[in-house]
Amino acid sequence: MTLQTMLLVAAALFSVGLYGAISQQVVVMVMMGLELMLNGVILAAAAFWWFLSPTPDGQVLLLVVITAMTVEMAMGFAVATLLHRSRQSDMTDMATDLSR
Amino acid sequence: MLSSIIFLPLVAAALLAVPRVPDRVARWTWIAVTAAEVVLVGVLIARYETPADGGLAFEERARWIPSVNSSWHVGVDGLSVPLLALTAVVFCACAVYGLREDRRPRQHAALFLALQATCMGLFAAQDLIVFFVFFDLSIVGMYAAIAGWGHGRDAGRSALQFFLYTFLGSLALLLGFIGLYLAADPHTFDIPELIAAAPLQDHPVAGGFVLAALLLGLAVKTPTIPFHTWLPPAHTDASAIGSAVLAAVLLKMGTYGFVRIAMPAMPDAWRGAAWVVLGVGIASVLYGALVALAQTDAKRMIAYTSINHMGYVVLAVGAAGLLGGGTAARELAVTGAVTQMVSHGLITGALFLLAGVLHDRTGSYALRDYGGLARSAPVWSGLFAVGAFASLGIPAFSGFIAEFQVFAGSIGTTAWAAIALPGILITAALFLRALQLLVTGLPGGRSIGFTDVRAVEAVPVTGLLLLSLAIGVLPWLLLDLITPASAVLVDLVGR
Amino acid sequence: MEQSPLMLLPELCLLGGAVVTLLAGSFLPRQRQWVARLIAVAALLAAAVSAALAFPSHQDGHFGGGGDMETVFGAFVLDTATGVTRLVVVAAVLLVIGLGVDELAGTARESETYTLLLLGGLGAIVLAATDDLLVLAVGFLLASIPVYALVGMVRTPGAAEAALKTYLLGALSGILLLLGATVLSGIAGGTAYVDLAAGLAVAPAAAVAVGALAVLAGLLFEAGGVPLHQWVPDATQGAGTAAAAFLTTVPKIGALVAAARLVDVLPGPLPWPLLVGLLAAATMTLANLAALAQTDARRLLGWSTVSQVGYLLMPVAVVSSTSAAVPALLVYLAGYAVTNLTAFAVLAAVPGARSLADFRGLARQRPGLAAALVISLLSLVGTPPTAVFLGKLTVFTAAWDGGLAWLVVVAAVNTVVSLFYYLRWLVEAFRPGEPAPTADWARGAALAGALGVLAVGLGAGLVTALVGDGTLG
Amino acid sequence: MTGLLWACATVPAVVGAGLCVTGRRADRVAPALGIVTAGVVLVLSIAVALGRPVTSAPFLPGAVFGLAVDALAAVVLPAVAAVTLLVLLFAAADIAGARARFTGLTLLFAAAVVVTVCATTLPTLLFAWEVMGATSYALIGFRWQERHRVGAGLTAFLTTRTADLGLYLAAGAALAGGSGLALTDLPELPAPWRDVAAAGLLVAALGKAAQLPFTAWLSAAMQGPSPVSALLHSAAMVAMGGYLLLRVAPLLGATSWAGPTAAWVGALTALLLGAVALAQRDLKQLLAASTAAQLGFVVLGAGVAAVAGGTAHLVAHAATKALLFLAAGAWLTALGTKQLPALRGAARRWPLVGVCAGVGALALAGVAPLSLWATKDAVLAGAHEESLALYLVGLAAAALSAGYAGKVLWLVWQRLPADADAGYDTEEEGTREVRVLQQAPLVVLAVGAAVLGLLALPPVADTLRRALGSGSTPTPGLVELAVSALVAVVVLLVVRIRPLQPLPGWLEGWLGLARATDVVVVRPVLRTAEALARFDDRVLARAVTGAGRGALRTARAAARFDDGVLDRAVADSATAGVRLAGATGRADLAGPDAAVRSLAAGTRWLGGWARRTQTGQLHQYYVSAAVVLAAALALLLAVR
Amino acid sequence: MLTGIVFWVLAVIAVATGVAVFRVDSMARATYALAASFIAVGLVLLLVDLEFLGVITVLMMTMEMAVMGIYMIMFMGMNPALMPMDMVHGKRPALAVAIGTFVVLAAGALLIPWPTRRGAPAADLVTSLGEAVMESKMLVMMTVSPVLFATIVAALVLALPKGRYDRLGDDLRGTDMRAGKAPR
Repeated sequence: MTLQTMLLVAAALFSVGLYGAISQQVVVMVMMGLELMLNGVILAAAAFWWFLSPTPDGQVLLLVVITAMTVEMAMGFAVATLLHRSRQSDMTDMATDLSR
Repeated sequence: MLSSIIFLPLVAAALLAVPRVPDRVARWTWIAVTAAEVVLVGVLIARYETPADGGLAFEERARWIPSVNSSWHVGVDGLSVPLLALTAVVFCACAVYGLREDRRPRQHAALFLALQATCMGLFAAQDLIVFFVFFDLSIVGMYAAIAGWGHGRDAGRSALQFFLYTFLGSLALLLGFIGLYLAADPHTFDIPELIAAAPLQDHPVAGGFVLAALLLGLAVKTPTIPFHTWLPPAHTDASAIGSAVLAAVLLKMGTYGFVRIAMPAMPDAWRGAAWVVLGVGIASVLYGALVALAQTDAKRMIAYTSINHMGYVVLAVGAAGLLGGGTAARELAVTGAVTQMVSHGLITGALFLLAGVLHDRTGSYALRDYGGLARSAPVWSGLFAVGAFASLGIPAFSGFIAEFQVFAGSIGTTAWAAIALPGILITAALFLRALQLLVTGLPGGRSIGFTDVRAVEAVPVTGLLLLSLAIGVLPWLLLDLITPASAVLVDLVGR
Repeated sequence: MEQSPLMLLPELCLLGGAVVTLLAGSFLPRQRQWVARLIAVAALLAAAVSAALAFPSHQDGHFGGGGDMETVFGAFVLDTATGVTRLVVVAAVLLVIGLGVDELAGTARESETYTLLLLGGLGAIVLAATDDLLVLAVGFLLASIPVYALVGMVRTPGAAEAALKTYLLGALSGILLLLGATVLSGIAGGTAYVDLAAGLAVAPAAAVAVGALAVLAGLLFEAGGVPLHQWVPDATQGAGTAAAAFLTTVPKIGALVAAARLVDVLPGPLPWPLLVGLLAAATMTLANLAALAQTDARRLLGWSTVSQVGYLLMPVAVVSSTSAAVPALLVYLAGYAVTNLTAFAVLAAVPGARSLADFRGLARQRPGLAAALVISLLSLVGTPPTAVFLGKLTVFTAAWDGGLAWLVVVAAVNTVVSLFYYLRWLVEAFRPGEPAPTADWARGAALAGALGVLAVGLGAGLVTALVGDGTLG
Repeated sequence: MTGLLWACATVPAVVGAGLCVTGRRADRVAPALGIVTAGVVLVLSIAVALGRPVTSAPFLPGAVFGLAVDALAAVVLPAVAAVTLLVLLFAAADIAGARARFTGLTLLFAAAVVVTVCATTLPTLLFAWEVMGATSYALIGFRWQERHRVGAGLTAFLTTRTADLGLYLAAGAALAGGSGLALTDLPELPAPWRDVAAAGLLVAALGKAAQLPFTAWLSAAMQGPSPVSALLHSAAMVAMGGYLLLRVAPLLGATSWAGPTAAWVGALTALLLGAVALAQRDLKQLLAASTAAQLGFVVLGAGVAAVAGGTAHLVAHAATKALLFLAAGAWLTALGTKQLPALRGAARRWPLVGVCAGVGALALAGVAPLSLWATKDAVLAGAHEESLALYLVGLAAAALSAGYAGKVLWLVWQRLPADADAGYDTEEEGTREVRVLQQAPLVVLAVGAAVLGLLALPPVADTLRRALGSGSTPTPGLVELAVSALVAVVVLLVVRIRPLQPLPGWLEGWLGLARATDVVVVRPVLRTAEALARFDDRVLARAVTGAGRGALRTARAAARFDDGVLDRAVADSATAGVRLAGATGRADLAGPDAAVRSLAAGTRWLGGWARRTQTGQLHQYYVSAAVVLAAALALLLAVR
Repeated sequence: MLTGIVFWVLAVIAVATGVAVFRVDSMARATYALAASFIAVGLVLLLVDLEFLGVITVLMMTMEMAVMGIYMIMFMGMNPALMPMDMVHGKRPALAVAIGTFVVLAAGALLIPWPTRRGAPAADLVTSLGEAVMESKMLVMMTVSPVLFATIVAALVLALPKGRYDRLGDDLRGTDMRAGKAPR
């Protein structure tokens, strides 16, 4: 277990999440992709903390990341609900009235 | 004194714009304010004494944006006083002519008063930002004048083209100003300080770019070829007053910028670019004249002659940057350039007002629609003939004084300037041709039943032409103002 | 380092105001929510007063101010930039409320709207004032979450879509920002900018590039710059007028100042000025072109906002190479805020108008409103003597001074392009047409805003003195 | 005395301008006012000719408005004033309508001539010079109802103005050389500038004097009323060309080439235009060609520095030619024609007119002892001194003048044919009467034409030469005088005995000069002007549009590229290429007419490209963000 | 050694389940897979002595996935077991971007010469975290509180179709609007 390997895994998680965020149509699935990306960020943050600078700052950062994840997901659910109610759809593709 | 001259029309414009005063009151207020401006400028000239060693008279300075060393700095010298006077006179003439404007007269008066304030401000500005503010505001005002009171089918489009083109020019100018500001140490937008410092004197590349930006901006406004294409449609579609103001005053902003900013503040770069300027001037003279010769529309023709006439100015200021000739010749060229600005303002203003009469009566500017106007409208014909001859540079009118000085000075500096000489000839040809088509022969086409000029039309035109005559016969009245300033300018360029 | 919470009095006013407004709103009948509005306005006024009192007496144009910079809790800088941001944000929120009264009064969620406006403003101030990556990340959330809600507030399908896009782009940007913060703090050994400045200089450049770019991307979302700008026109079009006015103004103030602070500490060998300059150029160009053919006034203003962000990124690009950059940024921000809000106030004053053609007859019917429109649009173009002209002047100067003369040329050309669509709107307003009903409060806000635009432009000396006297001279 | 000089210039100017402005309302008083003014001018001019004042007023920086009466001016000024007065007298009876305008313009013209004669600086000279041109335009086109007359004025004005450009050039050269703008300083100019100045003045003078190759305008100018021709094309305007050369003869002499050039141009003009005159069938055309030819002698005189002779010839010719033009005018008014065949025997209808015209013709022919005989020989003596060829050409030209003078003389004094009336009224309705007021000036002029030769004969000639400072110039010997008188008489008799065969058409058509000018100058200029105007409308004015279109093409390509990155790169760029070509083709096909539309379309397209990035598809936003950020990263790492 | 093996196992699990999120054919399974991925990462955190944060991660994510499941069933009326899962678009660009991102990030991870470790972890990590939160990084937590407040307000505003006036009447007196009794 080295910094490089941990970062590699984090990068993999991040990229998989990005793939999901881009390829998925359902809002909730896009959110899952985003969560997976954050997962990777958490792992990377842990790796940096442990291998580079094990200061309390790094721990607070992790805390912030987790908070952000929670908050963003809460908003995500709210927005998805709003979309569902107003457009009877949960697909990002269906909501393209506003363009150009 | 100067500030009140600048702000009087602005205040009057605001007073006319906000409350709903009756149209009659608005019209006469307009005339009264412009007349007051003429009086004020007259007093200014009467009290003007050529300041010692290139200084300014009636200088006023107030804090404005101290953090960028920009201040409300106004003042006049021999280069700006004639243009201030021209502005006052032309706007006064337009106010009288505007008595007949019946489309939203109140707003019309307010707009032109505001426009007058911007022109006055520009010619008095001694700070680049103040200069730029007025430069841009004049564009906005003129845009409104063309779009709102133009009479062409495409007035909106012409106005937009005018706005876009000149706005692009103004931005180029702004870039140049910023360049000057940054180059000066300490940074400043103050024109006299910049002139004293002459920044970029030792930076040929940077100086070249900054001057290029200035030249572009001023060339669009002047306009010189190939940046002139906004001018003909703007004139064709503007009202008579709009055209008169545009040609008589607004075009001068470009050439005034040369002598006020570009030449004295960047002498080194100016000398480097002098050949280019000279070439553009020659090309404008010949090109403008030739294209004007081919026009079939009276107003477009006059518009193109503006390109030709402003080309003389460009030619002269270009020649002033060539150190080859003697100082006397270059001074004469610069004096001629400033004289030409005034002269062109008076004469072309009159011609555009006269062209406005054509449109007012019949709605057509086409030369071939007329003929024999000398019979149906003898006064109009006489005025137009005088205007045409004045414009083609016949002696006893200001145009001759200007052109003689421009050519004698320029050729005295470089023989290449003689290439532009045929410009005089072609201008003569085109004006005589127009005269022949419009005035002579038997009345036909739209000439039949053509009502001759009314007093409100004849008085301003006559006034402008009489001033041109006065300058033509007693040129020293004007030249005594200009000559010391042009000597200073040539001195500065020669640094 | 001081720890006195009193130093954060303006922020506390906003937070407290938000809480009290919400609480009050919960107990107020629908038609008496104006009490909540009054509370919010009182909180804003209190914040304004305290911000003005706390305005730093010594002028420091450049971030860092030579080491004597005042910070609270080690992460909240009390310098001129913060002071100006506070004032501008508070004033902007006040104007938003003013222009939104007609639209919001008596709606079901009026008091919540005020709460969210206050919170969003607070977020913008935190973003702008902080010099710590962690606070930056949290501030990002605080600035963006109210925006999602404000966009979706009107519950139309369009609003829902706009909220969705705003949210999804915001979430991605938040993740990027967190990723960047992780990388930067990891390699620099701390999250405070002082640590970054020290640590990044010796850190591997590639890591610095990835980290800083990610943080910057997050801020670009908040500001509405390429490549994360797409939500701005959608949200502007879909949201209510007051919300649109808010989201095109307030978050940008915070994000751009934050971006400037960040770019200021990024180490030298990487071409940050070039990159930010390119992004600025791309932002303004894309937005101006996209705005050309818009017929919907809101969407047009949305794109216009993006283009203005392009200009605003210019001083950010040169923040570390010239002391003129920060004052320029602040001047532009102040001018832009009042101008943009004035334009939105005109929109709000003609509630029925959506397309540009709907503004026909405005000049005839409401000359004052038309004048406000003229002033605001000409100001957006950058015509003197208006507020944005002053901004453009200083920004162009700063960018040139910082070595990005090409960017100045690009910006100038863009300004000309922008003239097309602004003028199109103006022309419509001056054509004869059917009179449309207008709203009184918004009209008042528009007139006040127009006066503000002129005041900022003409009172340039005062404004520039506020943002840093002498730093440009 | 200086006041008188100023008055001499300003009185006619003010009165003339006043009459012009007042217009028809002053028609009644105009002739009398004009005559009085001209009389005043004559008195004043004699006074200043005696007093020789020198004066100046501030004008331009570095150049005053200088007037002075020197010996040369003292001779020419009264002559011009006198002719003006006589012409106005004649016109009072001759000109029917718009008398105020006519009188006013004439007085203005006279004022300009006075200033020209007295000018001491280049700006002053040019000032008056151009006013002469302008008033001549107005006078030639006096009957503006007929467009061809105005057109003739235009031709005259433009041709002379073309030559006038030389004065601008000379002024520039004077400044460049640093001598100042005074005429007397010009010979001191340093080398290249002295030549430029000389060339400029030479061209200007040749243009006004209707010398080759500028002669054609004089033919056109015959469209003007006869009094105008009498004044402008004999005594004043055309003569001023010769006068200028006489005045700047020192400058011509200071260069190695200018004098000979002037001399040869003068001699050749005298010769060729003499032949042209001989070929004319129109009396006024004949007189016009003769004018150019006679001015050729003046120019020749100036070229060979025979200033005294030139001056004398100038003055004598003024009287003679004014006389003939007025006579032609009297017949034209009375008979309605100026065609020579129709004028057969005209002299017999009004004997006084006939006698006067006869004196004029004989003088023109160079018959001794009439004026032109002696003055011409004074010039030819100078030419002989210069070169024999020049002299012989001059002598041949003199023979030709005797030829055409004889042609007129014999024709008008033939018996009145029975069907004379058939030839009348070709130009206008004749009045069939010649008034006293028309005849009186003829008598005065005839006397002048007879006796002014004294100026070139001792003892007056010596005085004149001394006064003009050219005392050393050769005087004609008795042989020369006799030879020329003999040639004149012989030619007169030859013409009497063997009337001329019709001469080649190119001679009658003034050497085809007008056509040549038209083909070589006017049409190309007009073509160029039209081409440039088209260029301006179609190319320059649309450059903005074009730039927009170009940008849009780039943008479209960029847009395609953008899509291509997202999806099928290759296929789409191929499509893009095809569409690009199509768009280009369409744009070109649409051509200039569609330019305005294409500006709008170009704007739309550009905007369309930008908006195409705004697909509304969130995943594409994500992708584009990722792509841009990757590019940014690459940039950061690459440009270090 | 043991740590290494555990790490690798967890890493493979985390990534594999992460991939599975988008490969499984129902949304419910995707949820489980995501939760598994998070748990694996949370366990990795334990490996680097971050017990507190690791546990928090595991707990939070488990809860969140539960919320997500409930959300899908209750609010959106989906049957998680039966939901078909082929809602993708533009797979290829997505794949390209994802692979590109991975290559860039992985290359960075492997090739960048990371600096050496500075300092050592505090003896009591939780205490040091608490001290940091309450002292040097106090502003972070101070800001988090308005964030949470804003989130609550914002989420409720968006998610609830009816405000209090819809439920309680315009004067908030609880008048039942549907009963037709208009408030006075």
